Amino acid sequence: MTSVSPINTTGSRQRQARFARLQKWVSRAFARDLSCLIVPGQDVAVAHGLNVSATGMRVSASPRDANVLLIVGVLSEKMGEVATVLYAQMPRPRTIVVLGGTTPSSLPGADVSAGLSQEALADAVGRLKRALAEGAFAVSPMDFDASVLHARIEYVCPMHPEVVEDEPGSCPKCGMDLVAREAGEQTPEGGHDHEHHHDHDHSNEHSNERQQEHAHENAATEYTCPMHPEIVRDEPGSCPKCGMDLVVREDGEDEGHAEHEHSSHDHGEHDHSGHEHGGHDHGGHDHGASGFMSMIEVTKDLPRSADGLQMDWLEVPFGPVFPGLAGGLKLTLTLDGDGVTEGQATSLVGLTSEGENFEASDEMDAETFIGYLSAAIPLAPVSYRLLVCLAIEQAAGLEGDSANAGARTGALERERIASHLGWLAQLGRQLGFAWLTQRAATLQLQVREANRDSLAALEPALRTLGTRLERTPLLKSRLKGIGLLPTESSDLRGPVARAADEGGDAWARLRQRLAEISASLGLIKSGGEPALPVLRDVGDVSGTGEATVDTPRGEARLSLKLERGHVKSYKLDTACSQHIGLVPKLVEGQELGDALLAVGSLDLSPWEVTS
Amino acid sequence: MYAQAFFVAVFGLAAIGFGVVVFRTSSMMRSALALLFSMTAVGCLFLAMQTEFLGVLQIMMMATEMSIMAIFMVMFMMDPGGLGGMDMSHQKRFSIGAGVSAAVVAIAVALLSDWGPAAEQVVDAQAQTRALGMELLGRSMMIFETAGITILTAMIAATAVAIPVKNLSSKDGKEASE
Amino acid sequence: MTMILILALVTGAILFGIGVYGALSQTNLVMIMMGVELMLAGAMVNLVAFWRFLHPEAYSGQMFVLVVMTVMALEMAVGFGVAIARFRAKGSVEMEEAEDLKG
Amino acid sequence: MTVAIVLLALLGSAWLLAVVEGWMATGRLSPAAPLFRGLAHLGRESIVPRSPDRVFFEAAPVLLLVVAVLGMAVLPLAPDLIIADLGTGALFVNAALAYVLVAVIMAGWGPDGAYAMIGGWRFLGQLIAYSMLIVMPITAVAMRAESLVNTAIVGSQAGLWNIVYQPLGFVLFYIAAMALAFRAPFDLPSAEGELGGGVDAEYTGVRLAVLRLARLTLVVTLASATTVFYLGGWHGPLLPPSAWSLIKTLAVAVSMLLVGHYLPRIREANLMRWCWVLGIPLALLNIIIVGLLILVVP
Repeated sequence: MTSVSPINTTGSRQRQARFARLQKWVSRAFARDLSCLIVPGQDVAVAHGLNVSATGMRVSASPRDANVLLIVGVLSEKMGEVATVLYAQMPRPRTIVVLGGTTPSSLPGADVSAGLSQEALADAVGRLKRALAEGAFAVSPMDFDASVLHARIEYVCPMHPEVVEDEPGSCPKCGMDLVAREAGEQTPEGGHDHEHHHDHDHSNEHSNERQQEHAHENAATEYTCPMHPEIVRDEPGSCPKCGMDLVVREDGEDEGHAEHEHSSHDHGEHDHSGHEHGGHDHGGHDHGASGFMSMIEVTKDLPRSADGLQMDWLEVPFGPVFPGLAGGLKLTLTLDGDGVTEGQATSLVGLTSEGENFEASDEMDAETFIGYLSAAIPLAPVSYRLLVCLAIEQAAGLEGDSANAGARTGALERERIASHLGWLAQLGRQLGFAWLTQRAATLQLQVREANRDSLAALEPALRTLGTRLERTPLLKSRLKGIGLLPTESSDLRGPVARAADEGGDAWARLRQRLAEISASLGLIKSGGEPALPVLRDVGDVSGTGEATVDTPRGEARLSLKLERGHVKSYKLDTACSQHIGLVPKLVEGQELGDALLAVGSLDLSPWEVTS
Repeated sequence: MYAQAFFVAVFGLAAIGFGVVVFRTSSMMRSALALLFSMTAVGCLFLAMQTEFLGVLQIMMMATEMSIMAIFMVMFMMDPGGLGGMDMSHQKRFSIGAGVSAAVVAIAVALLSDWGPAAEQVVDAQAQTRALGMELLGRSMMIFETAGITILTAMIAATAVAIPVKNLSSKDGKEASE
Repeated sequence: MTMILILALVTGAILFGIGVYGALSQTNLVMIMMGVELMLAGAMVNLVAFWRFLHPEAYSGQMFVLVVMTVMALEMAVGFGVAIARFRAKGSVEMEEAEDLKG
Repeated sequence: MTVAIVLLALLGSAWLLAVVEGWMATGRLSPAAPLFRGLAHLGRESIVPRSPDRVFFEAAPVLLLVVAVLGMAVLPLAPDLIIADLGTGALFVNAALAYVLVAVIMAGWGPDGAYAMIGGWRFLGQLIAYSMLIVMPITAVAMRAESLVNTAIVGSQAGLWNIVYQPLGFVLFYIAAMALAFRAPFDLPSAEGELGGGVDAEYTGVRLAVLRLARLTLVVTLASATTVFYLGGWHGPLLPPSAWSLIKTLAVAVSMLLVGHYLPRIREANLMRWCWVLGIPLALLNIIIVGLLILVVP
């Protein structure tokens, strides 16, 4: 299983020749034309205070258009696999830049790694450019191969679906060559599921074709009449009853028409390479691929789509690295055409809601725990830092102190503004509303570390953004009535809950968040200078504490058990883990665009989804 | 003269070739688009025969028409990708016989009958278009208007048939009438 | 010139033949419509050829072609309308399964 | 000669649009960037996806480019600067642009990917919405010129540009043109936030370079058509005719990009509803008004 298909090798061989000719220029071009795919996501990068486009890199929506894989922070194991898949989808020469983390084991080592700050990023990009300009990265395919990619291929016998091997070979029953197919489901999907591993593709197609030729010989065992199933012959001919040509019958024909229809409608693996006329039977990838199939049979089990037509389904993963969704959030939608029949969202970066495992380790003292939790939630670190501080202080029996209450509120509200701006940028990304994305991201970067005075200076800009959005044509008609949630549904929190009263659709949520931005500005004015919440000295106390903080996405509750200043166990309950349950209701029966918008309007942060 | 003969022959062959592909491939997309290109070739044939307006019109109309044909193929075939390679035809011999005989008869008529002297020249495209317009809104206005009304009726009828009773928002009718 | 006329007529005849084959042999309503379209195309080629080489002064020839084009669009519209209706009702547009339409 | 000039103008405009695009994305004006980007694309590996319909996958970008160039071929830059001044030029522009749909559907089906396929079919729905609004305004334009010849159409605007004579038609055509070029806010088939690039998503390397060039060229062609039909083509004081054509074309093209920058993507259902419930009646009204004007005003 080489890392590049024959076609691509020849292709890149020509290109190598061209490369040798204008090496200098092409290398310079590579250096000048950097476009990066950010893992886990753009929102995370901005939340870390990174302004990627300022370094002269374009931010790419798909791995196809990217040549730099920019890994921000530490990746969970699942995200590591996703990153590998995405890397495999990027055209060569491709590079890896890791900021403030380690390269996932399944990837080749990082070409440039640096700290998690704007300066470090700029410096890293500079080094990368120099390396590229020197032509360090030839187009020649480097053998990159990862278990993640292999895990997706299994080998089945076309005639005996029950025969499934891990290695290519021949079927023990009929001796036919086994056909490669995607194992699919149990493996995590990247942003672009449909061809995870062009790396294996060609070998894959080859085996298909080989199998087809075999199919011509062996598979054509029985012939039957489309109209009169009782007619079964060993050789082709015409039906004695109706004179129609007999057609090949294949074993296991009548199993799972639904899947067959499914795999054929998303035209799973039609390769017409060479043979045009459908004389041969494929067997390989779908059941009942031959003979006459009653369309009524095929369609009768299919669900009716919105307009009452039985359409076949196509399960498409969106995310976890998808421009329209928060990084780390994976939305799996079952589509018929452009309509969503069902879907659910899962988080690949969520943290565990209950930590009991600290008994063994004594490292988990209060400060470490604060660091652990706020690091685990990059989109709203301050809120959770504050949450832990409050919980621990309560466990320690300290009174809420008025001294730095103002500072803490200030910090919380500042983060709320930044977070809502981040959501606006995300909305812009989803709606292809470039201006909003740029504006909101810029403001978010300014707000993140701003102090009271600079926030006051930013206030007009923020208010104009709000009013301008209210007046933007098409925006209201796009958002009105999208993602409607019943007002009385109990598990709503935060902005979503507060928006439920005035309409409870995406438009209401937008206005609610805009309102909260200005409200927070007011609070900061009246409150104290924003400062990162610091834990007051609690000593080696023991006890249990519980606290609630209204994070930007809704109340989060934390209860923890403290022993001699060490956190023994905690229980976390966040808004997002409630909201993510709403997704199936929200997307069902919607158009694709509306469904994505509805999910986006919830502002789900996969990091806060607890399992 | 010879150039014209050449182009007529080339586009004629193209039209026939794509026409054959329509029923030879097992991928619905391919047969739909093959039909499209066959129609386009017919349009070019018109152009080669100095019938500019009709040619361009044909080329224009068929693009949309056949693309819509394509989506309906994908909707209504069990195996749009053609990976099953299933045989979607019946009564082959009879059909082939009918097709061949029809073609042969027509060709025989074309070859055997005496067409008399053929016109050497036609007026240029602009004059043609003008004259055609005059014709349409002059002598054969009635026919033309009837055609217009008919297709409007067909649009409405098709939409009415197509949309389900429960929700009237289906666009299928419109697609069909494009 | 007559040679070109005959060339065009032969092309039209062959297209018509292919259309007849398609319309008769296909089991799927949409494919049958494709056959019909090809037949109409053949007819149009003949009409244009006749207009061009026999009566370039009579524009009713071109007008006739326009009418045929209209008929094509019409056939599409009605055909798809029926197809959708059948698909919704029976879940199939296969002629093999259209017993209720058989005489 | 003419061919060379027109093609050069086309390439130049496409390059300028690419620069503007880059400026909107990054905020920096870097004239060299598009060139480097193109060169880098040539250098990169051009991936063939899993099990593509190879014919369509390869043909789609090329067809899109060819179609855009063909459309440009019948549009005059100056009275004598036109590749082919067809007797049915205005109709031919339609015919050529109709194949944009075919190319996009090919690009959607070819690579065997869910996102691309959805994008391709989405564009068909989009066509159902906009196509009428391309044809009907052009009809009104041809009515005034009493000809389908593009040079004659420009000539008919010597006194009064069509944008003044039939503003309604201009607005409709401008919107429909943007929908046809599937630029934001009508970029449903290639939506990044919804389909991760849609029909563009599977193309890499050389093929991607061709696709990008084709899409920019398409915008130029449509802008040029708008100029010819509504902005009086080459008419204008002082400067030579071709200069005026270019200036107007580029202005329209850039305006198309800018509008997209400041608007959110339109909702598919809304587009369909507005085009059929509002657009087509307006287009008919436009035709009636123009007809009356022609009859009443000597």
